[in-house]
Amino acid sequence: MNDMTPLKAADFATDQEVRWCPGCGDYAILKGMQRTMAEMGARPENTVFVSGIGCSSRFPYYMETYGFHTIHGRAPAVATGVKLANPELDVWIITGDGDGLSIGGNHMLHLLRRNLDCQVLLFNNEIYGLTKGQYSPTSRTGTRSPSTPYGSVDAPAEPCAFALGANGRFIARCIDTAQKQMPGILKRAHAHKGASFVELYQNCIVYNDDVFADFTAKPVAADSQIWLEHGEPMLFSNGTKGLRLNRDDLRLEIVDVVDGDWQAADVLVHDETRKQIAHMLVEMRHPDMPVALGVIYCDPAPSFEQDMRTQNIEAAKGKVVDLGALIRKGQTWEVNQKKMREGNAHLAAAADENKREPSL
Amino acid sequence: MNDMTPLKAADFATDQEVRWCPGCGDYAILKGMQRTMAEMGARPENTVFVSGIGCSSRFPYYMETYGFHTIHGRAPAVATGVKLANPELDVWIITGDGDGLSIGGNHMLHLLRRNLDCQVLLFNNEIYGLTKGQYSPTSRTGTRSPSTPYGSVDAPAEPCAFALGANGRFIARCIDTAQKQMPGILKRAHAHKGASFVELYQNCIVYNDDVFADFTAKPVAADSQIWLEHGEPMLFSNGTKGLRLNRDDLRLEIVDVVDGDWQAADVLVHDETRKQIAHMLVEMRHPDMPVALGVIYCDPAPSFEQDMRTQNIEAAKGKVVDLGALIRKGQTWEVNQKKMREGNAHLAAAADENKREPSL
Amino acid sequence: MATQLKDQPAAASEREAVTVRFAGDSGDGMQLTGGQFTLSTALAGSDLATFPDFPAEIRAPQGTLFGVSAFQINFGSDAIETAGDAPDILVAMNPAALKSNLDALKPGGLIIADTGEFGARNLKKANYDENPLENDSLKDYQLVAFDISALTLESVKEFGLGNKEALRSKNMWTLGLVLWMFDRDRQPILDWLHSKFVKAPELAAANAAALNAGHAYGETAEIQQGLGRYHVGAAEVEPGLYRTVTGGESLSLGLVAGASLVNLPLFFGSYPITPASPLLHTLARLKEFGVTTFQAEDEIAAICAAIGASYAGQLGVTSSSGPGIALKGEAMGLAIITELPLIIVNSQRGGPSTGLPTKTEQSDLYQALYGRNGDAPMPVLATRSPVDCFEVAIEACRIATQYMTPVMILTDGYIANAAEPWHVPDIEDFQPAPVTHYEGEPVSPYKRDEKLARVWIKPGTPGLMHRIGGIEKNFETGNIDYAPANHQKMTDTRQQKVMNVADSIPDQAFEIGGPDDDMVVVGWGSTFGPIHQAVKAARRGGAKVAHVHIRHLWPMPKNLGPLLKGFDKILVPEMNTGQLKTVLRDQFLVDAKPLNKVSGQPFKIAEIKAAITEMLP
Amino acid sequence: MATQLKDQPAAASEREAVTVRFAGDSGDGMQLTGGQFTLSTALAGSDLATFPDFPAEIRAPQGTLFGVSAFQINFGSDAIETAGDAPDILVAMNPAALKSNLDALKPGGLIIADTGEFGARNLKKANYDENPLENDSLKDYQLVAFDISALTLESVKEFGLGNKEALRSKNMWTLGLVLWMFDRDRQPILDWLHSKFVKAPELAAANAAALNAGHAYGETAEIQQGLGRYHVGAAEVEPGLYRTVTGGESLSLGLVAGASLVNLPLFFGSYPITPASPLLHTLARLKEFGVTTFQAEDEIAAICAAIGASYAGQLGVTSSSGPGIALKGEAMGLAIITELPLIIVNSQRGGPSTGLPTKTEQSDLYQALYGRNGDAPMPVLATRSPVDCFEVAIEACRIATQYMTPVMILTDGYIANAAEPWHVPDIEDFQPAPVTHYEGEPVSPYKRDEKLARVWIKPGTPGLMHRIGGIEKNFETGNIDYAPANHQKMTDTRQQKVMNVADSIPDQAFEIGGPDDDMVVVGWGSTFGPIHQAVKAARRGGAKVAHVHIRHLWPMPKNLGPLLKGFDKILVPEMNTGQLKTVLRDQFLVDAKPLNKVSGQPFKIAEIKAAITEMLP
Ligand SMILES: Cc1ncc(C[n+]2csc(CCOP(=O)(O)OP(=O)(O)O)c2C)c(N)n1
Ligand SMILES: Cc1ncc(C[n+]2csc(CCOP(=O)(O)OP(=O)(O)O)c2C)c(N)n1
Ligand code: SF4
Ligand code: SF4
Ligand SMILES: [Mg+2]
Ligand SMILES: [Mg+2]
Repeated sequence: MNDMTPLKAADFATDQEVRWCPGCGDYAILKGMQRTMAEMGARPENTVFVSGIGCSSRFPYYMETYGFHTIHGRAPAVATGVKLANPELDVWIITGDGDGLSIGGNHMLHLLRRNLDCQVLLFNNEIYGLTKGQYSPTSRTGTRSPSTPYGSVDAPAEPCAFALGANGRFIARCIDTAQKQMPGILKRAHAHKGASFVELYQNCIVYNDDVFADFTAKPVAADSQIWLEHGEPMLFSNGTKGLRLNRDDLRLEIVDVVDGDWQAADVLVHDETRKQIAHMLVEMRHPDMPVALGVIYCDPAPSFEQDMRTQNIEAAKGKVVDLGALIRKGQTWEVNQKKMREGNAHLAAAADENKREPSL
Repeated sequence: MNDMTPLKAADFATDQEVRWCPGCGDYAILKGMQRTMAEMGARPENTVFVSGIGCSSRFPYYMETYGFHTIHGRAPAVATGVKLANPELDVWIITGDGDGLSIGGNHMLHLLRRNLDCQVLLFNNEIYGLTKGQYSPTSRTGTRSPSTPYGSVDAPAEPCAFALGANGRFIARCIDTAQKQMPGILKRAHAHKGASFVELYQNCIVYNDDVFADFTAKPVAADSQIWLEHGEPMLFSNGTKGLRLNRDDLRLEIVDVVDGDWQAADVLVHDETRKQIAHMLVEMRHPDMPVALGVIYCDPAPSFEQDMRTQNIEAAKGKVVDLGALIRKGQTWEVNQKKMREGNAHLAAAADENKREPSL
Repeated sequence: MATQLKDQPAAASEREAVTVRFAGDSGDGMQLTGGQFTLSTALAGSDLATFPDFPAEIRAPQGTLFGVSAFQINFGSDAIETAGDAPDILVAMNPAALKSNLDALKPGGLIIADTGEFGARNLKKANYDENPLENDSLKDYQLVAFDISALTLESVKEFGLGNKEALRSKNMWTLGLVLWMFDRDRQPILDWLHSKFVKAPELAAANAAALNAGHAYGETAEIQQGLGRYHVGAAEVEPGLYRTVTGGESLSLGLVAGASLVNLPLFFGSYPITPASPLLHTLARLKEFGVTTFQAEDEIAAICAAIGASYAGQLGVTSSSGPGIALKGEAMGLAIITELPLIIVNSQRGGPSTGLPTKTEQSDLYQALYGRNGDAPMPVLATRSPVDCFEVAIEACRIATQYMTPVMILTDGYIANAAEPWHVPDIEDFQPAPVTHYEGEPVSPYKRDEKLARVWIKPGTPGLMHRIGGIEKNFETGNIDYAPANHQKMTDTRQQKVMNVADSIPDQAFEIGGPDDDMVVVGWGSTFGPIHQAVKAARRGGAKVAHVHIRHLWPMPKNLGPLLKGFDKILVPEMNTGQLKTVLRDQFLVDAKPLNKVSGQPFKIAEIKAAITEMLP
Repeated sequence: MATQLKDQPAAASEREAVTVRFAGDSGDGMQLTGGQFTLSTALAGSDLATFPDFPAEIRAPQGTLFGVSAFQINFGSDAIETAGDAPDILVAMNPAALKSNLDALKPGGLIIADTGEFGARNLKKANYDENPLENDSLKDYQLVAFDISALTLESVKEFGLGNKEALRSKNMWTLGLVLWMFDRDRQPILDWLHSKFVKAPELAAANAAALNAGHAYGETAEIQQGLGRYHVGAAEVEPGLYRTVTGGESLSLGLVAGASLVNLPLFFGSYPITPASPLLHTLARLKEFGVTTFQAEDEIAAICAAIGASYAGQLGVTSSSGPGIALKGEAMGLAIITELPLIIVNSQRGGPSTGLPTKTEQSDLYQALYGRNGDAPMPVLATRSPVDCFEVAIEACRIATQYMTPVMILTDGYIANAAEPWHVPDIEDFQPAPVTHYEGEPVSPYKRDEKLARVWIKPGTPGLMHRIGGIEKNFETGNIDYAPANHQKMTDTRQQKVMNVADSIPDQAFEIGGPDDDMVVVGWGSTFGPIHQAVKAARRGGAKVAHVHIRHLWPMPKNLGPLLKGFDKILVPEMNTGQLKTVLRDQFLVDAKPLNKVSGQPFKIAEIKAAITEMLP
């Protein structure tokens, strides 16, 4: 592969037949990702896709990069090892609502908290696709599925609210079919140093078809989606509506925008660094409110692997790397001739570095 | 045991020697709990303490109730089974910052999301006590411990922020030594139908002594703790300071209160049902702000086991419980005489209830 | 059985047994077709066994090799115990189905193919350079190829369905044809169609029309050479009520029955995984039987919730497949040391790791017996067939509650999905063993009965408050105790308690043959069918070989050791690299020889027979 | 060795070996006292072995029975391989220490007790109705009791410490006395005190004063009957540099050395658990050796991160104890099927479940060999002693990288915490086996070398992008493949690859004895010492018994089968219910007899010797 030739989207496709159901939303995300890779000028050899198990987690097989299809829920943990071992790699985590938030919720929490520099793409189809349609932790209450024939009773998890609570510092949302916006969001996620969490609403045509149609279907899209841009007013419905901050109730509310005069309507300008706004945005519920999409929150902080690496280097500074000397450390003595140990020994300085008992 | 005699705190103590280090904060919490039990008139036989593993998780052995000391991180899962099997039981979960937020973070997330009616007490000593002092997910960045001799680099998790992100509907905080407030908070947690999450700052005198002293020590307590009461103004420093909501910045800020006239200082009245306020309260960081204590958030919703039970009852309604009939269901036929099956059979109605293939 | 079928089809002929394989695209509805043909076969009185074989993908792209879904049925007038070594008839709905199933077809076997699907695109997807229906490549088989697609479209024309929808009835058309070949009554299938499509009567009608058209095609059309009619006689069976049942259904019903016999509500905590999910799905619909199903956040939570439910007095059950069972190991230890009843069902699949989720294997026996930290003994039972699941589940409920112990049930993907006729038992024939939770005077929670089972005191009982947990407990008081002698005593007690289960189980019987034979074939689980048939066949050939099939894998029946020691030649066929073999050699110091197959496919009778012949020339 | 000590102390006497047990409250600093006495013993040239035995509680309430912490040392002029069956001398710092350790003391042994701690409160905490120092109850022992507390306070008076702080020096006072008894040089301890308390010189001085006072007490005070002086000679040893090392230290150093020999950075992912944590703690301080340590959120994350690091080209290591290893089973399968190098260290503890966290046991062998779903073979190595850990770790690094496979190391809590003298090796004596990540022309990621190890291509390498994962892969291409024949081939290949490791390991040797003996005792792990001593003793008594100790538990050395088959009598002592026994019987069909001890305590030499005598009367 010639480093000089810019790669096209197709160069990021593998020779493997794609094994999703025809019409699955995963195809669109794959396309969006391949395009993004090309547009970013990503280097395939430096890119690693790590996934768990689920329909979505088949993703790495279709990306002509390095890829690791691991086990259910554990992609964040494997990715942590990959990135700590080689911080130069671009690590993308592909997961589903079951993989990432059911069995894998804990690793997700700690990945976000630690702020490992990587991108997490959570394909949320509100269902377990691969195991044939059981409800998932993001399924709406009342979801009928093979495991909940009378409807689920538990309240769903909200992935972005969870990510914020876990101290995630980059939170974004997108829709499988939003090919226009997707590359921009993925590039932002990639550019963000630290853990970037992107929730992708993905249609499972077989087990949960059109579950997002109430806000993704063409006719309703404009009125029910708000695409956020840092520094831009929060407008939707083709600019005829906006969100205003109700400072007493501490919530966002819909206002009409007449003739594009959003200032007059007191429409809020999106500041992606404000966590309180982010809380409000992710908690907005359709149909009362539009669904917040785009980069909802971005407030960078030092990343885990960088701080680890820095500490490792600092700790090593000035120390002699001598294996022979290392094993000779501690309390040593010399036996000079066969048969009898020499009583006169010397005590090494670092005597009890490792003694663990707290009290003398 | 005579049901009529009111039980005293001492009646909730077992005959087991308490095995915590002398001076450990766990003693105070145990005392507070035994007092609370007595004050609430709790019935020992209907009370179950379920814990994971850790110093704190030894708690059940010291409560003269039912108790289950399970395995590391899994108390919420075990408790879910207990409560689903018998919703009449009062279930208390005892966990630590390692048990509940490190290995057990996922179960905690789902317990809170599902809203199982139980009380979760997270003993946060910001350290792994039982395994001799390694840093924990709540340890502050820079914590030196046997596993982080050069200081931890990762950002800590904030238990209450996590619980809010997980859709927890009752969030409270207390301090081991706050014996005055503790019974009240525990009673509120108990009264709340649904999952109640209580973070208890607990001093580990051996491995993390005084890590909370900056806001718990007597001399600084009044100025650095704010005890919240629903419907009451947010006052601290013996009423000379309060919190005002800065509606532009969307944050709480400290104001002086002169002569108790908090209205004049625009001090906010605590409304525990407001999630946005709860976000701000749990995100307040000492020493810039006081530490929020008491019931921070309480906004009840139907509880998991009740909804499950209701559904189970509804689903059973009108159905005949006949095991013989059940196994005869499906596609049956009769063989009338030995040796040869009868070709003339009948088809039961519920033929292919369980057929799984989506398309014909 | 199928392998005895010597003469190849010519005209309508009497057969002792026939194996048919329906193969098509995942979207072609082959499992459903197979299921209905199974029903029809059962109704006709033949004995039968089936083998559904479907891809891991939900809906692989149409026409691809990995998207092929197949359903095999073996039926006959003698007892049938396997789905047949090699099909006599292969129905191939597209090129990919032909390609991936041809190898299995018996030499000279019959192929029924839908030419309508053998277009260039589909041929390419199946990696065919030429149309195999049109060159010589199938000359060793009998080929009957015609445009089933077109015939189907024609037959449902009047219902005005879209092309795509109309083509969905292809499978019913084909089923109609096959029903004609075996002279079957269409009415039950027609009834079923109407009940299935009760909300879409036009679909019911279209499918019925397709079915009838396929049947009529056989009856009236100019039949090509080779498409004859067969008659397979009814099997000798006990009188009574019969139904077809899959292992998944049978195990679910067994758990419900078992819980009812011990008089406890059933708590089922599970996390979906192939091929274990059917249990969750079936039980979720049986709430009126006191069943609570809980889809947990992961396998660990699922088993822990089941343990919690058992602690609270219900019968906790959890279920998964290999990778999920691996996650439950730590919690099993907790159930062992706290001595709580619990049932763990492992529907095994191909491993290691994610492995081959939809393929069958018996490679989790090691894990079941040995896969925990510490000395952690646990009874292990295996199911041998779909029908057998029912009894095994009841037995597990009994052992778990009588001995206060977790019990593992090993089944597998093959058993879970395969169907066979079930002589529905009379529930009254099973011995109830109702549990009573202790409610008497205060006692130690570790007080034991003569079997060494501890008392079961459930929270909520006044005056009996106590604490249990995963740390070693004092033998007398149940308080934490690390003392050396106590740990030894508790370890021995836990061990002995599990061994005591052997007092309550039947002696190991011979399935065929007896102690005087020269050789014994020992199996467990779903290899029952092929072993049984292979041993029968070998005996017909004069070999003195017996068959022993173990249900109680731990503890083993008390007579098993002496029984096996009576044989010089012991063959242990397993769909793993030799796991039961390890146990037999360890326990009884017998020279058990492994016969291993780890391909994700059941044994063929011929494979086992060959191994018998080799050992017993 | 200790058991030969026949004559009881009277005056200063020559001893071949002596066992001393220091026992006191957790707060009394017994582990430290033992550690310093160990150092002093090593410096005096004796061979030695130690057994730290501490409670599960961090700091149990003072004076309680479960709060007793003990440290036993056995030292002598002959080779010492166990911490001694029964102490000759028991130092009891309080009633609880006396109560819980008296049983172990040799009949007629010496008790040194601090009367200052035998007040009513402490007696009650230890469940003594009367003061045992004052009634007849110790008449079968020699008792030397005086007020060590008071004497200590007196000795440190001048430093103006608080009472509580002053009493902390009791252990140094006692150590001083014991040093006197064995005629030891105090200087090394004094040096150590000064380096330890470099920031609190007054504490250093106080402790030094107490040490000297204890010594002087022996030297000058009116010694009660029985408190004599002993001389234990120096042991015969190879010349060279020595140090004391615990298993935890030795294993850490071995991992660092092993990674360096294969020329890879070491990635250590772990989650704290007793008794495995010392590895994490030690390695966390060795960053300059290219070590990255990662404290994960749980055991699953720890192994998965290690797998990720291996995938990225480093040497991934993870470590835990039984319950944590149970959680890693699923991920081990992933490492097996993706054929990545990985080392899993299990520091075993008492089980099942949480069990006895601070007690030792060998009960995770089943789990190591068999505890995974699917056919999932993995090399398993065992360490036999603290010193042995170093070599075993190096060997694990070699196997993991040469064969592209996870490797499990079994050690235990006893080995992890015990110390012994280590003849520090020359690192140059170890053969480097540097790894080269593949960087050539594009190849299948499953391309194998003659050993069957696949290529290791690390992300970041241009032109070699590929995908791996937990689903079965095609033998040639590495793409997903569910085909039956391929699965069989891959299963066989994984199996064969692991068996090939046996080509690279030494033949099994005899520790003592040889093929002509009448009986062999086969062990693994930390039972080495007692087995070795018991066999030696039995041989001295004329028994023709050999000792074989297995490091390579899987695959086993190729000659092991033939070797064992040469014996009619095979005894397998294990601190479990008979796990290696299962493997030997299965693999070699030999009548291996188990000798089991599951009390959380190491075997006594006498126990094994008795079993030998029974089998070889
Ligand atoms: C340990 C383990 N448990 C369970 C499974 C079965 N399983 C595979 S994927 C999946 C859930 C898939 O849901 P999701 O993550 O939402 O992905 P989707 O298929 O919807 O893209 C489950 C339960 C497994 N493979 N491994
Ligand atoms: C599966 C498993 N992993 C690890 C451990 C070891 N372990 C016991 S308690 C604990 C952490 C304790 O920390 P925390 O929950 O904060 O409780 P604390 O002791 O501080 O009260 C750990 C890591 C274990 N017992 N089981
Ligand atoms: S089951 Fe759903 S998510 Fe999975 S591939 Fe099919 S459409 Fe996509
Ligand atoms: S180690 Fe810390 S948390 Fe544990 S008992 Fe001691 S003081 Fe309490
Ligand atoms: Mg999903
Ligand atoms: Mg803690």
